[in-house]
Amino acid sequence: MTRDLVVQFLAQGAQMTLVLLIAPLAVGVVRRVKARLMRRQGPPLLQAYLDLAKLLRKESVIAEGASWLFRSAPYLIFALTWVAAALVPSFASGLMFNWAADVVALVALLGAARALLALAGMDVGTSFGGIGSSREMMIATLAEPAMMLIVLTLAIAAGTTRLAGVADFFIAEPFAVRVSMALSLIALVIVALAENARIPVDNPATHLELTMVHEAMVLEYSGRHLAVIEAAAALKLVLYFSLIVCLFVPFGIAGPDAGIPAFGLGVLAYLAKLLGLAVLLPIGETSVAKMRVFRYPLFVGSAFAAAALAVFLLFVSKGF
Amino acid sequence: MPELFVSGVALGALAVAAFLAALTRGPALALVYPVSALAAITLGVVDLRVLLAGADVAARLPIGLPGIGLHLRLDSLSAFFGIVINGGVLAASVYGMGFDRAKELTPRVEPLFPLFAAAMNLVLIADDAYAFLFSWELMSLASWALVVARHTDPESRRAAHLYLIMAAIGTAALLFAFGGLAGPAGGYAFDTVRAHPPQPTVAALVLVAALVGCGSKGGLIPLHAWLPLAHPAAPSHVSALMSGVMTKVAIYGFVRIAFDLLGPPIWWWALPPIILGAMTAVLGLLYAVLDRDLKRVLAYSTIENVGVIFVALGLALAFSANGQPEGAAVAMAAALLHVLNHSWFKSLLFLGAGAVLHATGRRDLDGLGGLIHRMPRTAAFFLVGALAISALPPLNGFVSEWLLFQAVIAAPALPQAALHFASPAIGAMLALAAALAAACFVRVYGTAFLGRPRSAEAAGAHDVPLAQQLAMGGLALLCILGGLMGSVLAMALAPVLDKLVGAALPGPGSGPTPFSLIAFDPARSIYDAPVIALFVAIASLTTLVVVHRLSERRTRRGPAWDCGFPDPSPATQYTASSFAQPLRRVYGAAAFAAQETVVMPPPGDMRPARFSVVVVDHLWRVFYAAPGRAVIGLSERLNVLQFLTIRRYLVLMFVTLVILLSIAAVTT
Amino acid sequence: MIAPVEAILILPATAIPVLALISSYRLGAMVNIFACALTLTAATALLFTEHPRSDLIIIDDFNIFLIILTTFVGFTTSIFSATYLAHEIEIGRLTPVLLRFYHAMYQALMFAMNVALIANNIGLMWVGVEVATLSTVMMVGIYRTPEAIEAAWKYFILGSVGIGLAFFGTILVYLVAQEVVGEGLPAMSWDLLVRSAPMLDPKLLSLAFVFLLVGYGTKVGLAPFHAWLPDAHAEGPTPISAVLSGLLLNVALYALLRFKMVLAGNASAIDVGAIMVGLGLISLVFAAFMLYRRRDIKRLFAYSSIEHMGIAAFAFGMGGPLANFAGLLHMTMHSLIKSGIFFAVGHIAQVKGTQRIAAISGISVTHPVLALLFSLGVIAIAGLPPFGMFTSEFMLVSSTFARQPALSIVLVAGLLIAFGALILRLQDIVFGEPTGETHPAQASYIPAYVHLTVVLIAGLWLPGPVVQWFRGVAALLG
Amino acid sequence: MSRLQFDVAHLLAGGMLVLSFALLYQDRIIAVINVFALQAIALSLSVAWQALVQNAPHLLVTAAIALVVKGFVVPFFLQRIVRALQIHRGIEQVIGAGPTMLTGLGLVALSILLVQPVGEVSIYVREDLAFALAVILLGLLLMITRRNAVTQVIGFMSLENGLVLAATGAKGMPLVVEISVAFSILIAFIVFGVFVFRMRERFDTVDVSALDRFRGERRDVA
Repeated sequence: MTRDLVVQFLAQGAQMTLVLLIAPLAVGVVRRVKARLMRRQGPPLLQAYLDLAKLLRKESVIAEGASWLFRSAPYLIFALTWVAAALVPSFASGLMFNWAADVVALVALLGAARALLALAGMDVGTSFGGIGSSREMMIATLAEPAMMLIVLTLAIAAGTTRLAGVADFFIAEPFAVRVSMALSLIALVIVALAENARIPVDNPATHLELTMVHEAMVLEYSGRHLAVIEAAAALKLVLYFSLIVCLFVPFGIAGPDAGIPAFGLGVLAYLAKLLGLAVLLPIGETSVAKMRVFRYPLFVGSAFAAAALAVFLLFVSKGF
Repeated sequence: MPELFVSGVALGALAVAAFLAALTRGPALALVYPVSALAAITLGVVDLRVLLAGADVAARLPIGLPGIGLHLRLDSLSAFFGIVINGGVLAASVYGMGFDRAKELTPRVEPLFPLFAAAMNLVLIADDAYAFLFSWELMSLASWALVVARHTDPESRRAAHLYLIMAAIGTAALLFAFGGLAGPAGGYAFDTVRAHPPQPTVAALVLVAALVGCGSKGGLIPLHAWLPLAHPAAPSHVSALMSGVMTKVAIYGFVRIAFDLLGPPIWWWALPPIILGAMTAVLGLLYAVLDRDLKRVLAYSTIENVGVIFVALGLALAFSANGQPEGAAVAMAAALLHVLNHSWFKSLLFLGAGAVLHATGRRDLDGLGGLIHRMPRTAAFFLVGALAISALPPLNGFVSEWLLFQAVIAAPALPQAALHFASPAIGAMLALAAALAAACFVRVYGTAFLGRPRSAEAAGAHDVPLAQQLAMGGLALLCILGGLMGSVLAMALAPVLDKLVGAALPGPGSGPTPFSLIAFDPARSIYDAPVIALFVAIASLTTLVVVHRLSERRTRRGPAWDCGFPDPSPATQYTASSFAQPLRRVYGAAAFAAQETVVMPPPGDMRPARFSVVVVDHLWRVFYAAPGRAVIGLSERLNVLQFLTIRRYLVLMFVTLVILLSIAAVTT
Repeated sequence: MIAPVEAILILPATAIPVLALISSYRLGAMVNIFACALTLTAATALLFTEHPRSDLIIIDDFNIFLIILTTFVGFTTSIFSATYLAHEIEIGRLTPVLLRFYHAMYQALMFAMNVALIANNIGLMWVGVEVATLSTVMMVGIYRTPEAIEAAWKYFILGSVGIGLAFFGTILVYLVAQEVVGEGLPAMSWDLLVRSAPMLDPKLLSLAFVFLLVGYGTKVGLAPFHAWLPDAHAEGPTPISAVLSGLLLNVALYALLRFKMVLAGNASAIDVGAIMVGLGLISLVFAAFMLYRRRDIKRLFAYSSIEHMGIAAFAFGMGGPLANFAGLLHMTMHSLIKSGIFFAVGHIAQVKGTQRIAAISGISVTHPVLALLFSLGVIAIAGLPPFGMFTSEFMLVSSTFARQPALSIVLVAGLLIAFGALILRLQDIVFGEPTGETHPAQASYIPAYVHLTVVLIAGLWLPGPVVQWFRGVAALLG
Repeated sequence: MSRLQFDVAHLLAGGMLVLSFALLYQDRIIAVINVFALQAIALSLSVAWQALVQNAPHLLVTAAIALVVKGFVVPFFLQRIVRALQIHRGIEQVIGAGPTMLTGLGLVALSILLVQPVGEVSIYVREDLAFALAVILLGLLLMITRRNAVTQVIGFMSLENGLVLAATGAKGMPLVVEISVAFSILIAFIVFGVFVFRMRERFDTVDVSALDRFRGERRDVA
């Protein structure tokens, strides 16, 4: 029994470290593909790692008015996001962690991280922090109902809210394109774009005061704190990628007690799918321009509508 | 029988304290708080014993209604609510001990505080309609007198007047409910009512009456408008009691009538609480997000939490009507846990607001700021309260929110089409409410405690005396423990759940770790607070250690980035209303017909531009202003009858005589 | 040794000439209190003696508690009026000569009410109510101000027309009864009337009740005939308002209920309950709305009396043991609380030197004890616990909802509107910054506090014998 | 009572009813007072006749009172008041004579309808009762359709005449004399009130509506 426990613990540890390591790589790939699409050379793939290393070595400049909340927030945000990312089954489902929380808790963990980031943003006492926090919270109020309906769709279809349970259900099911699942996929993609401050909702690369949301909150951070925040943002992106992969494209995920080779295959399949998404995202971003702030309700509202439609379709018959 | 005797003695102690305080003046008034704290502890211990022992304790006193007497019963439901109430009373009393003996003790507040606490406890152990309504109305009376303690301010007088009228309307509705239950013969004792439940039509009337009665005291839309006026007007530790604890007595009333006295539920009974609760949750928060007064924001958020609890109760009704006790157990556990959690973090937040008011003398958010540096402990406790009320994972708010979401997710399995389609709508509205709560409390905390002080009072603030910090600290600790030990609390609820819905939550044993909270069964949904909290702690510590080893440890303090404009005035910060501007743009137009108008001066004119926001409160206009005008208008028209001549009065008499004579002529 | 029954008549009767002759008003007040005290002891002695049946006098469950209540409130009001009038003399609104007349009339009122209560003969009761009205008309006009005269004149004219109609009703009852019971006194005595009720001619009996309802209804102050009550209360001296509101309305209602007992026996007579319910609701709702625009504090509580008499009429109209019990309890509580409130109002008017509500505010700052007394009084009259009025309204509203939900909605609407107005005025008077002149209050609050303690006890626990009386009468009332 | 006795009683009661109508018809104060005096005399005759028929001698006292007090003393005083206070001779009527008479007729019809023979009370007593009821209602009608205080007082006294007629009609009713005495005291008070307070001097018109200016809590004053 203890051997089995050790393997379990190792697998869970491997998943957590895997997710942490590939996060900057995913961001690198996204930036590179985006540059390529704009016919630019683009930064090297490992640029994200180099940025983190550079930031770690720099001294951290903190505003006078900042309190202990400002200094401790980055570590808490990173920890919350990392635990949330570890919850999502990447190469194997049913790992030790999946027994600790389900998707509702996952969404709540992300909510906690977001609230702490918004508070940290306001701690410094400048208008940029205010802009970022207020818009971030407004986007959250639009995204959470949609996320809730996506969870409801999956719960009705799979009968459970545990991510591993949903993944196992779809693996066992014969392959079939279901309209409700397609609609909730669209909804999840839109919510992911909104939550990760990607192009239609917020431009991650901009420092233009009036448009930035995520960047405005982290404007005052520098040095090692900024590094931790950047890592947390990258982790969040990977979390949403693996969430989409695990819920909608779960093929190749190994069972909880499968042997080492199955885990290896699982990792390969997971990396391939991640790469696919990391390429699709910049394609989507470059094809559309950033929206004005008060068009967000329409955009995220459409995600809500899609998820609602998915739920109603499921009411008609489980088969949809 | 000893339990009731002990709680009788404690209630007696409260009444005697009230009486003595009414007679004494000056510093002796401070004795009230230790006595009420002791009484609260004894009552709490008695309640805990009865809850865990699970055996009911009943007594019958010869006083009360002639022929029926005063029935008292402490069963597991009352015991649970007793713990909630006495916890709140204990915290408020400890906070009260911190008051400065010389200036702050007034004979208008101290004598009424123990009376208010005693009345609330009496409501719980009342076992017949007369005792229930007697103590219910006594509770409203005591809290009215407390709200009007600052009687020189016309605002609090108007709030107190509206509050007492709404309380009277609530009592009238409950009187209808108990009238329907007791029937024409007047069998007011609860056990006679349980013996023969009313037929369906009367039961429906009773349910609506109970919803109006308890909803008005709790703050359900549209009976809510008094709450944000009355609760802030009372002294802080009293508004903590009113918001955190009195609303729970209202919920106890509804649970006692709907689940205990009305007999087996019918499925459509669930619709009014669910629909009203969801609307209350969302609208309550939209009010909170737009309001700029700290204590009024907290009062509006009380309305939201009461709405959430009523949704949970509605779901419990729906599940038990369709014969699914485990679903009903999850929904009822969500409701009861949310009652417990809300009483903790709302009391904490109101005591925090009281501390801020005590330190700065200001309640408007736009006048505060930067208090985290000047009131570090209060800020820390307020932060715990704010995160807890926004239902964020490691804290207790999330435990009941999670259970509620599990119940909503299981709701589509209900057969009736109305409930079937209602569940996604309810789920969406609850998620919106959760997000709005987070936004609201980030706004409150950010504006009040973070950033730079926006007024001289805020700059000169200092932290509150130790006793008040102790009260807040205790509640904050409870919020954290409640979050981690959520499953233990759920297990403690088992006797109450068995009594109300016939089933309890699955035990923790069935999950991998002893502390995991399980909704239906481990395979379906699980939330293990300690494991998650442990891993978050480990992760943050390891990152802290790794980052500190790898990186430069030097930090430098520098001016915040100001885009090159050297003017560092605090006015540039985001105020409460600017933080609410995006939310007002998105939701305000629909809910309150909010319009922003900007009046630019003609070019070349140096006058400043004027920016104004018009927010129309439809609910106030329709449900409060209109009836008020109608009554005054009608009384104006009728007033003519006071100034008639004698001849015209004789005409009145003559006409009535002729009418009665013709009736007599016709009928016999 | 004279029997207690005769004592409660002889004592006030002898007091009238004695008081008329005493010149010093202080001595007069003492004698007045002493007379009332003796009458009270005589009344309580009634409890322990049984009474042979006689054509003219009857003592049964119904009037025994009313007699004790009347003499008790009469006694406490005499104590209050002693201190109240001392102040009135000081500020010159009354002269010692007038006080001799006042004390004589006071005892005349007591005598008349006792006659009306213990009369077994409906004619004798009519005379009792008539003399009571005449004496109060004199006292209402005692201040000689134009308003007082106008109020007295209106009270006199409306009262006389009312009493005239009541007399015609009494004649009709006699006419109907003498067919069955035989001519002379027996045809006018209650016990025989109730016993022979089923055999009476329903048509004439109903006609009689209509006239009696309009006649005595005027004295009770029910809505269409209420016009005299507000001005009589506001312009007369406060002890008289207390006695008027507390006792005279009860005596008139008692008379009406006696006749209702007769009607209840006769099945085919008109539905008396429906008419009383109708009149009760009209009075309740009308008075509730009128409370909002009142500017004079005594006129405010006069309308509150109309409202509460409306509730009592409604309760007796509903009938049934529970509603009747509530009605009787309501009558008793109302007279105790309302007279207590008028004691407080009297002191407030003296302390503030005015009766205009707009000019009175913040007495909780200047006179805390008086403010507490007034607040408890208003809380009691508004039907809030822990006072007795809450018990009666609890029983009434819940039983009405169980039998007629529609009626209970109107009842509760009236109660809530009145409640709103009362609390609004309470807050204006008691709270806020003290305005206007404030004189020191040299008056005894004991009578008012005694009333409130009795009501508080009734709110928590009703003694056994009282419950028996109320139950017995509730059964009789049908 | 034999048929003849009833007829005489009805004749006298009918006479009083006609006189009540006459009261409604008059538009001069002095005429109203005289007609009232006639009605009082008719009442005393009717009571005397009842005394004879029911051989109840005490009724004669009531008849004497009615004759002396209401027949002569009160009209005399009223005449003096009218002359002393120079009261405006015309009577201000609220609604015209025509409609008043019509309402009066309606009231008489109602009285008769109300006293329809149902139970076993004898027919003759009913008719006597119907007349008395009609006189009462007409008295009340007179009070409410006149603005002048004196006419109102006469209306009230005519109502009281109806009451005494009804009381004496009831065979063997005790206390009738005492009650009629009480009523005469009442009337004395009224006349006393009108005369002593010198209504005219204090209110410079006997028009009842003039009283309103002195009503407590005046609307325009407060």
